[in-house]
Amino acid sequence: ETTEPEIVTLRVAVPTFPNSLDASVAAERNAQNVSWQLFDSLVWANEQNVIEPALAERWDVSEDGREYTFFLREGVDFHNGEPFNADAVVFSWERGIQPHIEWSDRWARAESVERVDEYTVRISTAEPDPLLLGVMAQHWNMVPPLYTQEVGDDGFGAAPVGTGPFQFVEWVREDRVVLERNDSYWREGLPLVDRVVFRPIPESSTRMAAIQTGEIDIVNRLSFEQADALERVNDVDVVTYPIDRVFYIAFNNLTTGIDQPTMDPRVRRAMNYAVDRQAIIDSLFGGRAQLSTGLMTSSNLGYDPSVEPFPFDPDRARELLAEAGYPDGFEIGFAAPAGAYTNFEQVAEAVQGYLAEVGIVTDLDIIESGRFWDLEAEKQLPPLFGDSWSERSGESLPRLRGALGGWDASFSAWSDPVIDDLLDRISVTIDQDERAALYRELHRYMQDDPPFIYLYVPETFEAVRSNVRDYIPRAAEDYFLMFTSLD
Amino acid sequence: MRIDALDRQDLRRAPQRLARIVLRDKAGLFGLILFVLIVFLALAAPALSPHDPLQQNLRSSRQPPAWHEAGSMEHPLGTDNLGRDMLSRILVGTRVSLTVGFFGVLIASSIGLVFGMTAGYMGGRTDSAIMAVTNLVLSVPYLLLVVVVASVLGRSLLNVILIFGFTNAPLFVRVTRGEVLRIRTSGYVESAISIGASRHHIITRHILPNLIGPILTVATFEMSGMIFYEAGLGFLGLSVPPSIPSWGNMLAAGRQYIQFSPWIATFPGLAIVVTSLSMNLLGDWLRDVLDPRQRRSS
Amino acid sequence: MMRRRKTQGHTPHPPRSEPILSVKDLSVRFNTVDGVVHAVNSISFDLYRGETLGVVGESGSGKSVSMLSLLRLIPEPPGEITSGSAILRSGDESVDLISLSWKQMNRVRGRRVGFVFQDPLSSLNPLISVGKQIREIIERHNIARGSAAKRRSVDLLKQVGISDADNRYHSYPHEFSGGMRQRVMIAIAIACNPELVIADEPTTALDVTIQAQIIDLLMKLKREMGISVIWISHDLGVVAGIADRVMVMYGGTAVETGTAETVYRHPRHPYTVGLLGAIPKLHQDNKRLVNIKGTPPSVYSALRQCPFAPRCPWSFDLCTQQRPPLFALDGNAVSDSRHTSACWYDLEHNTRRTEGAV
Amino acid sequence: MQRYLLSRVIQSIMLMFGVLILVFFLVRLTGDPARIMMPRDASPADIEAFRDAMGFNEPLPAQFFHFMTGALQGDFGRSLHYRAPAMRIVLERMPATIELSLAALVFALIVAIPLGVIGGSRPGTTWDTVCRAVGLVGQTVPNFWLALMMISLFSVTLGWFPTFGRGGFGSIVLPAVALGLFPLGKFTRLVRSAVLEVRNEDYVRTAYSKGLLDHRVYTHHIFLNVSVTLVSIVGVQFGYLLGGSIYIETIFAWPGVGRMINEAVQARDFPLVQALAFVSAAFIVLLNLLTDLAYVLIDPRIRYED
Amino acid sequence: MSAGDFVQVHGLKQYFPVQKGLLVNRTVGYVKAVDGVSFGIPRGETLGLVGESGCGKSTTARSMLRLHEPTEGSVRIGETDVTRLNYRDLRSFRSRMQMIFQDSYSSLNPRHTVEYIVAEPLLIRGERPGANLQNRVQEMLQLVGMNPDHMKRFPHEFSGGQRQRIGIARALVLNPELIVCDEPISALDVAIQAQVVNLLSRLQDELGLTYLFIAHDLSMVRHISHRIAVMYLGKIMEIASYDELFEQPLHPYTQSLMSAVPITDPAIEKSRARIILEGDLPSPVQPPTGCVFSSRCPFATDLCRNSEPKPRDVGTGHSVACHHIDDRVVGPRITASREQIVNGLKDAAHHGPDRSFTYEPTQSNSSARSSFS
Ligand SMILES: Nc1ncnc2c1ncn2[C@@H]1O[C@H](COP(=O)(O)OP(=O)(O)OP(=O)(O)O)[C@@H](O)[C@H]1O
Ligand SMILES: Nc1ncnc2c1ncn2[C@@H]1O[C@H](COP(=O)(O)OP(=O)(O)OP(=O)(O)O)[C@@H](O)[C@H]1O
Ligand SMILES: [Mg+2]
Ligand SMILES: [Mg+2]
Repeated sequence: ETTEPEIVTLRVAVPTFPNSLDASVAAERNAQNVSWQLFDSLVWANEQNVIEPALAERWDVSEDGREYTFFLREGVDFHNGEPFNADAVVFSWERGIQPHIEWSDRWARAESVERVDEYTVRISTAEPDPLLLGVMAQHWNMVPPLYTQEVGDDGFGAAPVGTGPFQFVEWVREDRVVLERNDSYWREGLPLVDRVVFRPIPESSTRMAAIQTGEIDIVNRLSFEQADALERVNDVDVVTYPIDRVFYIAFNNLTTGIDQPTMDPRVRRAMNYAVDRQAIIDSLFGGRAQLSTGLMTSSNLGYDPSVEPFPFDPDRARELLAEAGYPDGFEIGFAAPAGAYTNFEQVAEAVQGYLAEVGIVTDLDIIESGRFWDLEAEKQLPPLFGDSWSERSGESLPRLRGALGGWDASFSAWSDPVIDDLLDRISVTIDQDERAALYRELHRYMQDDPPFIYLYVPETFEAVRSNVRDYIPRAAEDYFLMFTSLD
Repeated sequence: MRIDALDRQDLRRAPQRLARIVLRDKAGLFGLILFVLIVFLALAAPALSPHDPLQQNLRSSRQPPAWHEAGSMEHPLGTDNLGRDMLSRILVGTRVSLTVGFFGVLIASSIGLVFGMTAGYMGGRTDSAIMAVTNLVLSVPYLLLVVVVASVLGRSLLNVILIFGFTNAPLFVRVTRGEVLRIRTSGYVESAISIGASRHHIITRHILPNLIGPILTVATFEMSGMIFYEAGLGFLGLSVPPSIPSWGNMLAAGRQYIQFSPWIATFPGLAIVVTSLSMNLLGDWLRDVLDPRQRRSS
Repeated sequence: MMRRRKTQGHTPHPPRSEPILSVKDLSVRFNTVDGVVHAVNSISFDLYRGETLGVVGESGSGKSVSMLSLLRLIPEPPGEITSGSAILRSGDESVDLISLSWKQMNRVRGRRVGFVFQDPLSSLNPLISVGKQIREIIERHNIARGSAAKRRSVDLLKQVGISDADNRYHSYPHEFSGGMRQRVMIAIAIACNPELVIADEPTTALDVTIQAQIIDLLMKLKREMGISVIWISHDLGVVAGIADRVMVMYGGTAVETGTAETVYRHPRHPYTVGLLGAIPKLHQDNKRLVNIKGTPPSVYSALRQCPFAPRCPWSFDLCTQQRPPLFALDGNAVSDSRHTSACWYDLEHNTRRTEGAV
Repeated sequence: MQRYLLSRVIQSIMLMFGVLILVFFLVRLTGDPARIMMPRDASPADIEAFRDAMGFNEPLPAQFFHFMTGALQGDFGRSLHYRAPAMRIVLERMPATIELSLAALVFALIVAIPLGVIGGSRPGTTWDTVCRAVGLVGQTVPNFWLALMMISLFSVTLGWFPTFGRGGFGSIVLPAVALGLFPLGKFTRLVRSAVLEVRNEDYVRTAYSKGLLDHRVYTHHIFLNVSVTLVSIVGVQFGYLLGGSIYIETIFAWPGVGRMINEAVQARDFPLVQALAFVSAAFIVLLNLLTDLAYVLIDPRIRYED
Repeated sequence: MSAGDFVQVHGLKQYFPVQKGLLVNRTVGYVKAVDGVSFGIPRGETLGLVGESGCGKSTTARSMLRLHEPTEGSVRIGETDVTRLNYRDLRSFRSRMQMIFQDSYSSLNPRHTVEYIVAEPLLIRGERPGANLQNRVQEMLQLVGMNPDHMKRFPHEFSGGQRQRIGIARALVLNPELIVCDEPISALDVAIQAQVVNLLSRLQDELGLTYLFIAHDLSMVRHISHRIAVMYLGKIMEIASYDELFEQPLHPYTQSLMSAVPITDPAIEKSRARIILEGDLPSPVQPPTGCVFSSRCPFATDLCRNSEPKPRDVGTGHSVACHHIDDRVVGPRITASREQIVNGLKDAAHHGPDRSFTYEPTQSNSSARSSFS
């Protein structure tokens, strides 16, 4: 009975190389997935995006919605033995808002964080912020003040210490990150494996091969064809779910699109009718994506299921074009970023093909993504450009603001006073139902006067070895491995 | 061996000799035929293509080639992930590849010729300066250079041509300079000086014609290299825009299907291999035929 | 240094026992892309102990190929020995070089037959010190090993007249002048006390003053060591000075053989006559040189006629119909060896031959 | 000889200086890094602040001066993406790339030398045909395509080698083979043609005339001289290997600098690209220097004076 | 050299700098390839220039024709001082002085046809291509004994002797007065050498050409030259008319050269006296002090090693640069050796082939031929 228990190791492939293991500095989703295994925030969003207590056992919100009082869990220690308390929260926030921290704007949603007593903190915002708790859950990783100060930001990013289910063991840059079970984790009985090893594998074909050979237990970001093929492989299970990302072809009415036919809503509706999006989904994504009806995903607050997606109806498109005064179509510029999203160049090509069938000739320019976003921010892209937007906060407000905020938003090329007005109202309304109603109104408006050609909400494909249990990724492609076990 | 012994082998008429060299080197002949065929395919691509290479049909995407059970003669080499006809795309891709190779080499060799001749003929400080820059460019890893430049310029056919043209120029500078130095001290240039030839005459009548052989040989190899590297740029998403059916793009797009729809990556891969093979063989052969030094000892 | 070359000329020839090398009917060809090169067309000759055989002829006449092929030093392919035998005798044992296996041949080369080549720069490996190149052959044939081999190499360098041999042992060929390089080649050739040294135009690449040094050295060594020498040259003057017997080659055949005195004084083949006439004499005026018109024959066709016929003023029908055999010549006062000429025309008597071949 | 080497060292240092200048300007051409490094919804003011902080707002000469003074102390600034000193990141990953490149080089040489020697010594035979074919195939098959094929065959189907990563001998086999294929082709052709040439040299005939055995002629006379040619190209090929590692390291998830190159360029991580270019150029220059040294060692004819 | 000579070379020097340096090259010395050479050639005559390889023969030729810029000295051809011509005048003056090169392979551009090669000098002079030009080329080819039908062929399709003829035709097409022949026959076989030498003599007779004929083979030089200059390490050791030189070789170097030239007679070759020089030609960068030949001269004294002998005229245009030819101590030894060598050659003259054939079939022979067929 006293034999040494075998060390259970979970091996996870990540498609990019973490730049830092500090969740506040980790540049993108995959790096964050690695680092968040080490941390906790005050609150936690569960699989249904419901906010649950984490390092805070409970909290109160003031009447005006601008002040939160968190009551912290007692007896929690950081991995290095430092105690977790109000000072740690204040320290973490003060560090988080410094401009050199990648996600400082997320920390800065709070105007102040004050220690009330050892296990109580008060957090206030300038305006009522309906998204605050969600943001906290996703970005506020609690760090130990003494250790963090001692090793500095670089040192912390290289060897982080948190309160999370796993603790840091080693990071061989570009090769592996090794984490170990935190035996005194406050969530009783978790985590379920002894060790987690993250291996960066940038090439999806290689990730696919690695799961087949059993060198890896969990891989993500596969193409649907790869998922298809893996479904036929014993010992490998495919995991698929819609992600929180909307793809669209945007119009421009600020700069390059001025005086173009696309200023006319009928033309824009026509273009939505002209594209056989289901065919695109079927052929490029194996049918595994949802038609989008707006800039909201079905899991977002205020999503109106009664809004039907535009059907594929080229005749109707031609009619509308004729009505708008373009019976023979027109020519217009079109751009898409290169290599940024799965199959997106091909989607753009497909859209180009469909538009051509109703007479709209586009000059498709696939631009290297860095440059594409430069141009997008400078609003210098052609009047038609393809892009996507992901939002993890569970609501579509930031995405809507970002993509439709006119001159104020870096990646917007569209301005519509009706939309602006609705968005302004949503962003100060704390009451969920009221907000939902406003979202629905916006949703319908954007169907009549579409600022985009709506494309799809893709599913993502991941695969796990068959002996992996309870690997539950979320719509934002994030996951917590503390629940995951190996048979 | 003294000169006369060598001569006798050369006494036969040149055309026959040329024919013999062509026939002797079976591989070279094969390369030549292949190359002519490829050029023909490139020129005739629009006429030969059964379909519009850009015509997509998402409903019939990833059809296997005709000899497959599920394939049809409609698409002899199958279709790609957007249902475009592979055969037509490969054919048109030939054009793209040869365009990239041809104009890339044209630019590179023009630059190389101008600077290499200047360096070789002027000597002294001009030579040192040109060679310093050449060596500088050559000491940065080629692909790093290409990747940086490609991402600066963005994707377009012209840009790919320019990138290959400029990044390959140093090689031509070196070759040209070396040849000019050799030719400049050759007996026939001295002989030309002794009959009162002007510099201009020497350059146009003696140096340039004798440069053609080595440059052409290098050009053939470089052209094959460019076709090869275009595929590499395609892999990194830095080649011509995806709407242009280049082999690199096709190969890059097909790589995720390599296990289940292998033809999408295999055919462009084969096209690259066959084309660069033909050019390599041709290059070997040209080196034999065009290099008078080789001719003497062959 | 005022010197007289001694003993080479009028000393009596060594007793005519058996030749140490007899070549019979040797033919060599090269199968090239341009066609078959008939480089050597059934030549035969004998070489006696201690004798120097001079082989002369113009470029491409097959001098090198015939001698190199004896030890299979021509590239094969394209080269191919199509017929012939070459018996190398020493004491009682005799071997046919042509039928030796590659392995047996390797034991003959360097050990029993040494070589000196024309261009000493290209014939020495530029990357290996001259000492090592000498030592290599000594160790290969188990003459000596280790430091003994080195000592012997240094001695050899001294023997061929290289001063400061101890240090020069470590030099590389490019650090030597042409004459010194040729001395190194000679050291290699004699390193294993061979019976025979084949010198393929050893002085052609050298200046006259250096040529004189090298000839002097080789002949001295030959005398001291009792080596037989085959000396290939296109310079009739050089051969005149050193050869006991001479073989004149043209178009891959031996057109005339005999003692040096006979061949130079009583040439009986039109080619030899022309050749001697084409050389300006240092010791007498000859205002016009003999002009052998035309160019040497194509080597691509098999020999069915006299190779010299197209250029020969005496040629007649038979010359172009049938290859002349070697005719024995008589009536030469000086000759104590056979004088032969491969010509259908008897120059001496101004008559045509139809028979009388050897 | 010392004078010759000294002058080569000085030349190399000057070359590296030139590389620094080249690298600085080349990377400046790639556009504005501020935008791409900032969050998508960052305001223009934020971007401006970022530019200020990174020194991108200074006049170009000032930027250049800072760059050079830093670079000369090995400081290329902090990587924007990795948020760590760029030089440190590059140097950390360099050993993996060098390991892979060397393995590829060794693989290429181990196959190419015997093959080239056999092919070159028996022109026209089946061996020669094999040799020529290998030479051509090596130079025409895109290495990333081969890499993917090899993974699917040797790792997935046969399970002989790990699919990715660095660790143990097994893990380097596939990447080294894929990366080494191109130089393998080059070397094979080179060795073959060099052997073809050298075996007709007079000194080889001399070697045979001494009665030396074939293997000694080949090892001591032919190969020694072939190696002079080979040495000259090995250095050049190393530059290619660094480039080829962009693909191979990406596919095999090899933790070296190769796969970082593409990322760094796309992310416009200026300091990182500069450090990468500098380090790899330094490597190539160093290798060329070593090549020259090898020349001097092998070939006594090198004129040290000029 | 006399004032009436058509070609007058005076004090010609050609130094090539030897450079060294880490970054910037500095000149650390000079190759004194030609070091103060003077001679004259009367119109229509041939001066033979002999010497060992590397002694500066080609360099003399090149500097004379200003294919190198001479370091010092003057070269007069007719009335013109070639060293003072500017670039333009020099180019047009080149038609009067031509060169025939040693290596007929590399001196003819492999990419040009024979027609172009021969016509090129005319084209450069500004003549238009056309029938006239073609005729002239044909004429030239016939003059040098080549088949004009071969005009469209390339150099590599000819034998060495034929290529040398092409080179001669190219040199002659401009009607030059002086032709410098830099070892035009060294690479050829004896039979072919005779063809070319006969051709050159014929052309001299027909066209009144003046030759500077370079060779390292004394016997060939003797055959073609009126006067002979012997060169050693950049300097002229001895100049004399050909019979004078062969009767009275005064300079020890000339003597050794003569004794080293092989003679196609076994009786002479095997018995005659000779001087075998020790060692090699010294480096022209650091020539021996005093007399340049002193390091190899069997008669050298301290005087030779310390002071340089000036050329001295010993009458009838015979000039020698040697301290000792008529002094009392060494002089007799030199004379003795000279006599041995000259007599050794003369001895042989008695032998001669037993019968000299006119290298032509006899009358009876040609009739025999017809009867035979
Ligand atoms: N490797 C070879 N391949 C083809 N032909 C060859 C080869 N070696 C020699 N020959 C030919 O064989 C013939 C005889 O050549 P060989 O070298 O014996 O002449 P040689 O009398 O020695 O002339 P040289 O005076 O130039 O040395 C020539 O026609 C030559 O072209
Ligand atoms: N361009 C040059 N630069 C430096 N040195 C030179 C140059 N040309 C000739 N020399 C040197 O000048 C000396 C004389 O050379 P030159 O060619 O005149 O000799 P040569 O008598 O013609 O010899 P050969 O008989 O070999 O043709 C040699 O030592 C040579 O190395
Ligand atoms: Mg020979
Ligand atoms: Mg010369």
